[in-house]
Amino acid sequence: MAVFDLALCTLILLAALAAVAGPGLFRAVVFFVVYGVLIALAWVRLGAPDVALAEAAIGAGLTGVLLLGAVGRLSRAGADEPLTSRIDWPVALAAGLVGAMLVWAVLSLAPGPGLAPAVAEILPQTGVENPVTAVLLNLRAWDTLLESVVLLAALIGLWPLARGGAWQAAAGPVHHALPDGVLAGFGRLLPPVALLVGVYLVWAGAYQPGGAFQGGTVLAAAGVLCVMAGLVRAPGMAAPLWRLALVAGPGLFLALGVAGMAFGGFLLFPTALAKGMILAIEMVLTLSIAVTLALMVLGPPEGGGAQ
Amino acid sequence: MTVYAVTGALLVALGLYGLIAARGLLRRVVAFNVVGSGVFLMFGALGWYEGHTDPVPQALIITGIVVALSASALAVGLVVAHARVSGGQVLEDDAP
Amino acid sequence: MTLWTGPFLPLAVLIWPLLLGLSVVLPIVRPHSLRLLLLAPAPALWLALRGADGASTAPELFLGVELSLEPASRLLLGMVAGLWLAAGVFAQSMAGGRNLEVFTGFWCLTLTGNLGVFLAGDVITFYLAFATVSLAAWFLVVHSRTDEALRAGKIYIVLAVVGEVCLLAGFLIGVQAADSFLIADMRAALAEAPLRGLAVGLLITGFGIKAGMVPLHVWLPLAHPAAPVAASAVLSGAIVKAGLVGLWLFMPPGAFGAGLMALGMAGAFGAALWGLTQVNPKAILAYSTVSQMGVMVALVGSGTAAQAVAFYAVHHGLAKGALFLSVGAVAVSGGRARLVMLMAAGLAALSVAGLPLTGGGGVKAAVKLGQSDLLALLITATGVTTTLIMGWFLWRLAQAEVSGTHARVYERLPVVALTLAAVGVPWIVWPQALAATPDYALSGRAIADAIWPPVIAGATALVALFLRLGPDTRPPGDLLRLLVFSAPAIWTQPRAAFSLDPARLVAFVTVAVARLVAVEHVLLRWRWSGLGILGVVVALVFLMD
Amino acid sequence: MTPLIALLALPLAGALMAVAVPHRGARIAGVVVVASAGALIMLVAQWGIPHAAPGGWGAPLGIMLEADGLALAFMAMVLAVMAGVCATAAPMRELPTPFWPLALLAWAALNAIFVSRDLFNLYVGLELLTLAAVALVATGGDKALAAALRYLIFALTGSILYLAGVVLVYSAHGVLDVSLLAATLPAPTDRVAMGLMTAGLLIKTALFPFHVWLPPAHAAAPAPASAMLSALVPKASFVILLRLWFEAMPDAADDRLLTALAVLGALAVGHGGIMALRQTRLKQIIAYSTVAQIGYLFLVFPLAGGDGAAQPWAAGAWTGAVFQALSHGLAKAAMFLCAGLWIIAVGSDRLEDLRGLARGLPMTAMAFALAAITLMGLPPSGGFTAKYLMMTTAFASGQVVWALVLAGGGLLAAAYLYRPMGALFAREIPAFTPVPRYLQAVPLVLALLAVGMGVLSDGLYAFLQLGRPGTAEEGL
Amino acid sequence: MTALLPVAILLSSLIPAGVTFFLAQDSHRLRNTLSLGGATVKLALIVVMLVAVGQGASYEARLNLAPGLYLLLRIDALSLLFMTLSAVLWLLTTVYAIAYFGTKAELSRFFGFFSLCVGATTGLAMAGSLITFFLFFELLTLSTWPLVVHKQDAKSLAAGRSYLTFALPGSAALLLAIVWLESATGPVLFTEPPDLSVMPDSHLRIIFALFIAGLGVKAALVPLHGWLPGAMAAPAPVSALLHAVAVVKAGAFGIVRLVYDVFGIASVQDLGLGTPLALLASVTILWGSVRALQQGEIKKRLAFSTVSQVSYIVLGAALAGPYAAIGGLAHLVHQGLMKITLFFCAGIFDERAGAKRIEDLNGLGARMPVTSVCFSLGALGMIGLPPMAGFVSKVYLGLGGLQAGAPWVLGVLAASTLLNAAYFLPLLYRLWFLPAADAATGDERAPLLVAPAAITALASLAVGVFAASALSPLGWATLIVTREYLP
Repeated sequence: MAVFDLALCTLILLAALAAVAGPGLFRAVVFFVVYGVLIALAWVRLGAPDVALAEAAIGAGLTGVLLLGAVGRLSRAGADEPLTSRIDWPVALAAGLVGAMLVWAVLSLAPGPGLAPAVAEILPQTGVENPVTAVLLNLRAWDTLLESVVLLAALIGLWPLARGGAWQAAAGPVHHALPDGVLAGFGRLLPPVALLVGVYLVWAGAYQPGGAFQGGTVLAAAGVLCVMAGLVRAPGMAAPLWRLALVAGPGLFLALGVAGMAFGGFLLFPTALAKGMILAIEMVLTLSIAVTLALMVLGPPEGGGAQ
Repeated sequence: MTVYAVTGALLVALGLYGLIAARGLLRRVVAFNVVGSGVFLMFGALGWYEGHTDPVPQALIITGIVVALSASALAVGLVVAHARVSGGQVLEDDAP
Repeated sequence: MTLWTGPFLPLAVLIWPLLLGLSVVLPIVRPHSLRLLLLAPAPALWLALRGADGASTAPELFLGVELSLEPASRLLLGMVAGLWLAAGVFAQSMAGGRNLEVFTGFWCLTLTGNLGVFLAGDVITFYLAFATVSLAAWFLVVHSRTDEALRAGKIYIVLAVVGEVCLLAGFLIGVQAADSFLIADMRAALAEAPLRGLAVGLLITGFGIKAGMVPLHVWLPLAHPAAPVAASAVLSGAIVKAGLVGLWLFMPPGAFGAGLMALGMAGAFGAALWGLTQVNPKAILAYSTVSQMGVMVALVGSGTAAQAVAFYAVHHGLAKGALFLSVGAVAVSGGRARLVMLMAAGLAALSVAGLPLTGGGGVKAAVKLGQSDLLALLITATGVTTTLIMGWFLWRLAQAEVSGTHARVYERLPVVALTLAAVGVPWIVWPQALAATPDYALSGRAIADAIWPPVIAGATALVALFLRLGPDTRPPGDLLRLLVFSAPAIWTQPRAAFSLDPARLVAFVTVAVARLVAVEHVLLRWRWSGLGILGVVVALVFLMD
Repeated sequence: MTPLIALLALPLAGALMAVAVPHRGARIAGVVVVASAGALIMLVAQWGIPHAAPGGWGAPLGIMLEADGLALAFMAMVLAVMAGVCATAAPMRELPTPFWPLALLAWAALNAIFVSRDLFNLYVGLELLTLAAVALVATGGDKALAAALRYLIFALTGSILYLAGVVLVYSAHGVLDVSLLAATLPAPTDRVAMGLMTAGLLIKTALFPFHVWLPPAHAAAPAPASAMLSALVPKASFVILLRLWFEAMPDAADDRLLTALAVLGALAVGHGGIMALRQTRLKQIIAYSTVAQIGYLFLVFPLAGGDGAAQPWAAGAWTGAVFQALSHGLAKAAMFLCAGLWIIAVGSDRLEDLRGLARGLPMTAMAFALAAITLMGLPPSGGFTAKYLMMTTAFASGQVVWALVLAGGGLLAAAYLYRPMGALFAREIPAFTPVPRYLQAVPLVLALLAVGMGVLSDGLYAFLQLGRPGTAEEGL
Repeated sequence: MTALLPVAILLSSLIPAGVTFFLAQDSHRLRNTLSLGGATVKLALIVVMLVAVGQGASYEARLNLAPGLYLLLRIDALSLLFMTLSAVLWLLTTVYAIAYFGTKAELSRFFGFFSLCVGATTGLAMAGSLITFFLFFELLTLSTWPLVVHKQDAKSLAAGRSYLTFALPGSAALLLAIVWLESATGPVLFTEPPDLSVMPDSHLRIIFALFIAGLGVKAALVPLHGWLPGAMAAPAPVSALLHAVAVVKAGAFGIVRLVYDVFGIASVQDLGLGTPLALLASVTILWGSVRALQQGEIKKRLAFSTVSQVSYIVLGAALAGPYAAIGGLAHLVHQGLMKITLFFCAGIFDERAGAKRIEDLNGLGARMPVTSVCFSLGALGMIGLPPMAGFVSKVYLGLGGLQAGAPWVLGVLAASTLLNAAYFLPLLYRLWFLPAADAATGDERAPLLVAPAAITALASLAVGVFAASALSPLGWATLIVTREYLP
């Protein structure tokens, strides 16, 4: 296996190099997606399927779409990347030094079980069987709540960027796909499937790899595809229902967390009710995440105020 | 699994190089993501012990990935909007 | 709060003229202000005649006022009061002039100071009185506001202020040594004080200026003639005595005696001779004053008893007052009255020259008693120069223009009264003033001694007339020419301010660090900032040990 | 515990509601302000160190929240500033609607950071804060885009460096909790971890030479946003630095490193001050002033840290630095709000356009003057107390040079603040749009608070000692 | 009660200040009532305390800020000396200012800061610890600035800038000195001299120098005096207060405190600091006078005269002997009375006759006799003529110099007197003797302007004439010195 690991690592590094320093922005982004997939593979190899899923869906997939979209928009705006072919040696040296220190640190750390045994010990009380989900949604639920809000913050951060300040217009560029094109067909086919996969991922997350973020990502991908295919119009940011969808997840999370005060503490899920509460949160959160991610990928309205 | 941890460290270095040396704003976003995933890889690989990875780092990494995505989304939005306004992909005053 | 203890009269002597002087601000008083001059010296005269019963103190006034009347001071107090009264009478002739209320006010103020000098028992009161008489007298000098008077006034005030400052410094040394403000304590302590030499120098300078001691007399021949006649009389007769009294009150016994004698004699002869170059009778009289004061300074230097010196001063004050007033009286008299006035002036002049049987002859004989032969001879010899200058004065007086023909009684009366007093008073007060009897002055030897100087002087004058040798005429001022009185440049030319200017410093720094903007521009480039970040990471790691 | 959770949940809930009903943003914020104030008063009244363990797990599995004196004081300062910001922003029609959720999110992030004891949780909080702050800058419109981008690049770099450090810490110690970390044995990799985290936080705190993002960003944002950005945002990362160096790993501190931090601080004081002197726009001046004022904070490291931590004077320096952070926050918010009102009044923040404005808006002019007094460190303001405490320690510990930096910095502050003051009080009668008096009163109240901190510093000092790290309890 | 009175006195200025700021520009009556009321109340309170302190009582109020940092108001005889001066002169200056400004604009601001300024001065006087002193010192700095720039013309603004560029570095130096000292000795109370033996002598010397630099700016010691002549661009009431009570006096008062209550006479002598300080004061005395001679503007001449005169106080403190101390302290009051008279009069000349330069004074004596007499009295006092107040100080300073074994002080005093005469007598000469210019106008039909000047002029005469009285400033200074500084 060591050979596989080494090869994978080499490939990862090469892909990263191409993404970071390779010529051509488009190519770099493509290499970045490849890199993401390879990293996801590494996570599988490291026995972390939850992370692998997240990396594949979010790190490689969604980020890749985001970047690709940006490449397109940038080239449409005529904003090409300035050419830099030479290696910046001083920076390379400094980065190398930092890297060397990290490598030294990594090598001088003795591996240990960390908190895994402790988590395993209290797993039964968390209401879920997947330790990662247990950490995410129970042990460190406060992190996760904040994280879902971070996502929201990023989306709200896009609003002021709307062209002409029309932040309530439909998200993203105006798409004009052919009704009978490949994309359209794909678009018609995908949503039901994606919905299924997404919901499953969330459901499964409780006892095996998967979870709200991964599930939400899948749903979002489907939604974005539909919009790009021109099948549905991108939602306007101002539409009350959509906004409600955005905040429903974090809102419920917070509400249940505060409700936990009744059981003795903030974000406290009593063992008996934990599974139900977590699942409820995950379901609603998935919806919110999906909407958030979809709007994020579509980007701020570029219609210039045309509603 | 130290090799993954070292790879993570190298990715950080590589990403940092790109983040700093690149002038193109989108490239910096890409590099930032490389640094991020490098850090995560380090984190995960260091938590690997006897065939399993510590679930705590796993959870944290997932959180980190989402946070990185959020940041990237905002960054991309800003880069695109900036390009639309200024017609370029570099910051003023930001010669190498 | 204790207002005063002891007799009230000495305080009243000072307060009374002060109040009179201040009263001129009242509109009711103003038109009649000149009349006040007659009232002002009355208490002083009364005190001098009656004598004081012990000291008066006003502990809360000023730094604790103490007034006492020594015998020598009492002599002078009486003379001064009388002279001021006589001059006040004469001053009535100024009625109708300008600024009379100001004149009156400062007249009274000057009088207060002049009297205070003789009454003061403590240094601070003395200084207050001395400063008052010095500075208030300035208004008398410049009363006419002519250019001449103003110029004289300028020189007067400069020297007066310098004198004040020197005195204060000298006094402070004494007070500190004595740890007491009383004059008697101070004089005793000064003899032992570590800064004795400095103090003596300062005091001689301060008093010397006032007393017209050579070479500090330069203001006197300018100022005395410039004042109105009545004021000239008190300036020359009374006010200069303030310096004299200071010398004997404060100088430790024997200090700088030879020097004082030398300076005094230089003035006695030199001033009299220089006076021969003058044409203005008042200027001639002023030089005569310098000369006479020289004699008195020399006497103080020789260690003569204060009373003897005071005795001499009494005569000089009265006679000089008469002479100055006569200048005014002669100018407005015609015919027989003019002749009377000239005769009175002549009598006073002869008395000053020391003719036997006159008051002047008497006092001269009296002060020579007990002196060393040399000093006695010199004093006698001053008779020569004095006679010469008196003669010259009379000559000039007789030739003075006549500006009016109807001298009023208050112009003539003081001249006559003062002349008679000059001739007679020394004989009257002699028994009380001096230990020796007046008989001595009437002895043949004394008369012989007194007679030869006028004879020599007369002979000299005749020879000079015969040879048609006349003295060159010069403007008054002698030594003053040697001093540069042009205003120093600093008076008018501003120089660069000697001061730190942080604003300039800040501006300099701002310019100097304008380069920081360049730093800012470098840092604005992400690459450099990024390099910095990485550098800091590395540095931080390596700094941790 | 309940009020503590309320302090965290209220702005969060408010932000969510503001997203749901954007046009009610101001009203929601108002409710949050009032409710938070109540919760805060309850907490302060308890005069203790309330804890909370979300989920009931506690460290190391869960996250510990702890509101010690430091955290509560900062939360109170944030509340005051936010109240001011909300009051000023509410009537501003031209403010983009996303302002309200973003402001509330930033507030939530700040509170979360102040009470968190978990290094990773701090990271999430920092990211939330960063994204909200960058977005707030971006609400300044097209002209603010470049500034926002620059800010984002710096901030993300800082975050990722910090995260790398956290990773190393966890890998070496297996815990993320600050208190637990202090109890573990030091690991050799700690220096790398601390180096990375510190560097990342320095960037976020905008310490020289990583400050270049700050002035353009703060100047470009709308004034209420600038007030938050300048007064509050850098404080969060500074608090984390305090937690790291004084609580998590006090022993890792090496004198040279601490000195290096203070040297950067001193350079910031000088550079920021002189740059502020050269600006022509008010907001730029205030923003550069923030750069300079942040420099003071870093003098705390050699004064209260390292070998000196056990000395009797360390408490003074530490408290002094906190005083500085708090009073600067209040004063700086007052200044930016003044600038905002003046922009409403005359449509510009160029100094020459502000000439004579003191006549028209006297209360704001007074607020600005009072805030300036605090920044200059003149008594009896909070800035003075801060300066005094730090200076005393500098002399007591023989580090005179830092005292000179404090003194010189005050002078520089006077120099650069004199220019706007001089312009305001110029004898000209400007044409201006009237501003309601209650709006003018807002910055005045903030500035008075900054000054009042100095007058009433006794209680605050004692309060800050609640849970203060270190052994020495008594100041000099 | 003992804590209440100091606070009440402080509030008697601060409350009118606070309220005045918010008054409408045209509510003249209310504003005047406030200012005058505050001043009167303060004066009344001070009289109450004068009696009590004369009998040995003391008052104290304290506010804690942080460990080792607290505000302490404490009233002792020295405080009262300064406070009485400031209270009396504040009342007079307020009357004068009301008459001076009439119904001009921006008066609420002016009187607000005016009251604040006096409040600061009072606080300074009452300060019982170094930090408290610093607090009010700064408050004074800041509240004075708006007064200096009140006219808001280019000249005033430049003066204001110059004032701050001197004052703020001075404050910084002062703060450094205070903190440095206190870092070693703990909080310094004026009642308990700190134990200086814990610091090396070299440090103490540096600290002392820093103190002098900080206080010297306010006291306008050469070469830190550059701001003062410019500050006369302020309106006349401000100049009056600035030169007589508030700012320069604060510096001088601080130096007195420094020498007597912080370092203590013995330490100052042991460290060899007295003589350099005395020399510095002497240089200032002479240089100020020389510069005054060169000025053609009345107020500038007066300003440089202040530079010179205030250093008498410093000189008194530096010589560190009983006589010198008495002289210096007495001069604190004397100079205040005389200089405020001069500035009042200069203001009247300016306001009523447009006389700004010394040539403009020609012949004014006839048209404005009362003002001119007051001016003359003030000027003669400055020269140090008996029986004016200035003379009394000079005598004691001279004696103090001799007592301290520094006879050269006599020379300084002598030279200063001569220079004073040289720049004041010409003014009097012009007033009384030179004919007025043809187009000259001017009258003094403004009783509220003239009355304060007359009162202070008479007061400066009276404190000299009745110097030996126990109630005079000299008597009070003697009490202070014998009670507190003599072993």
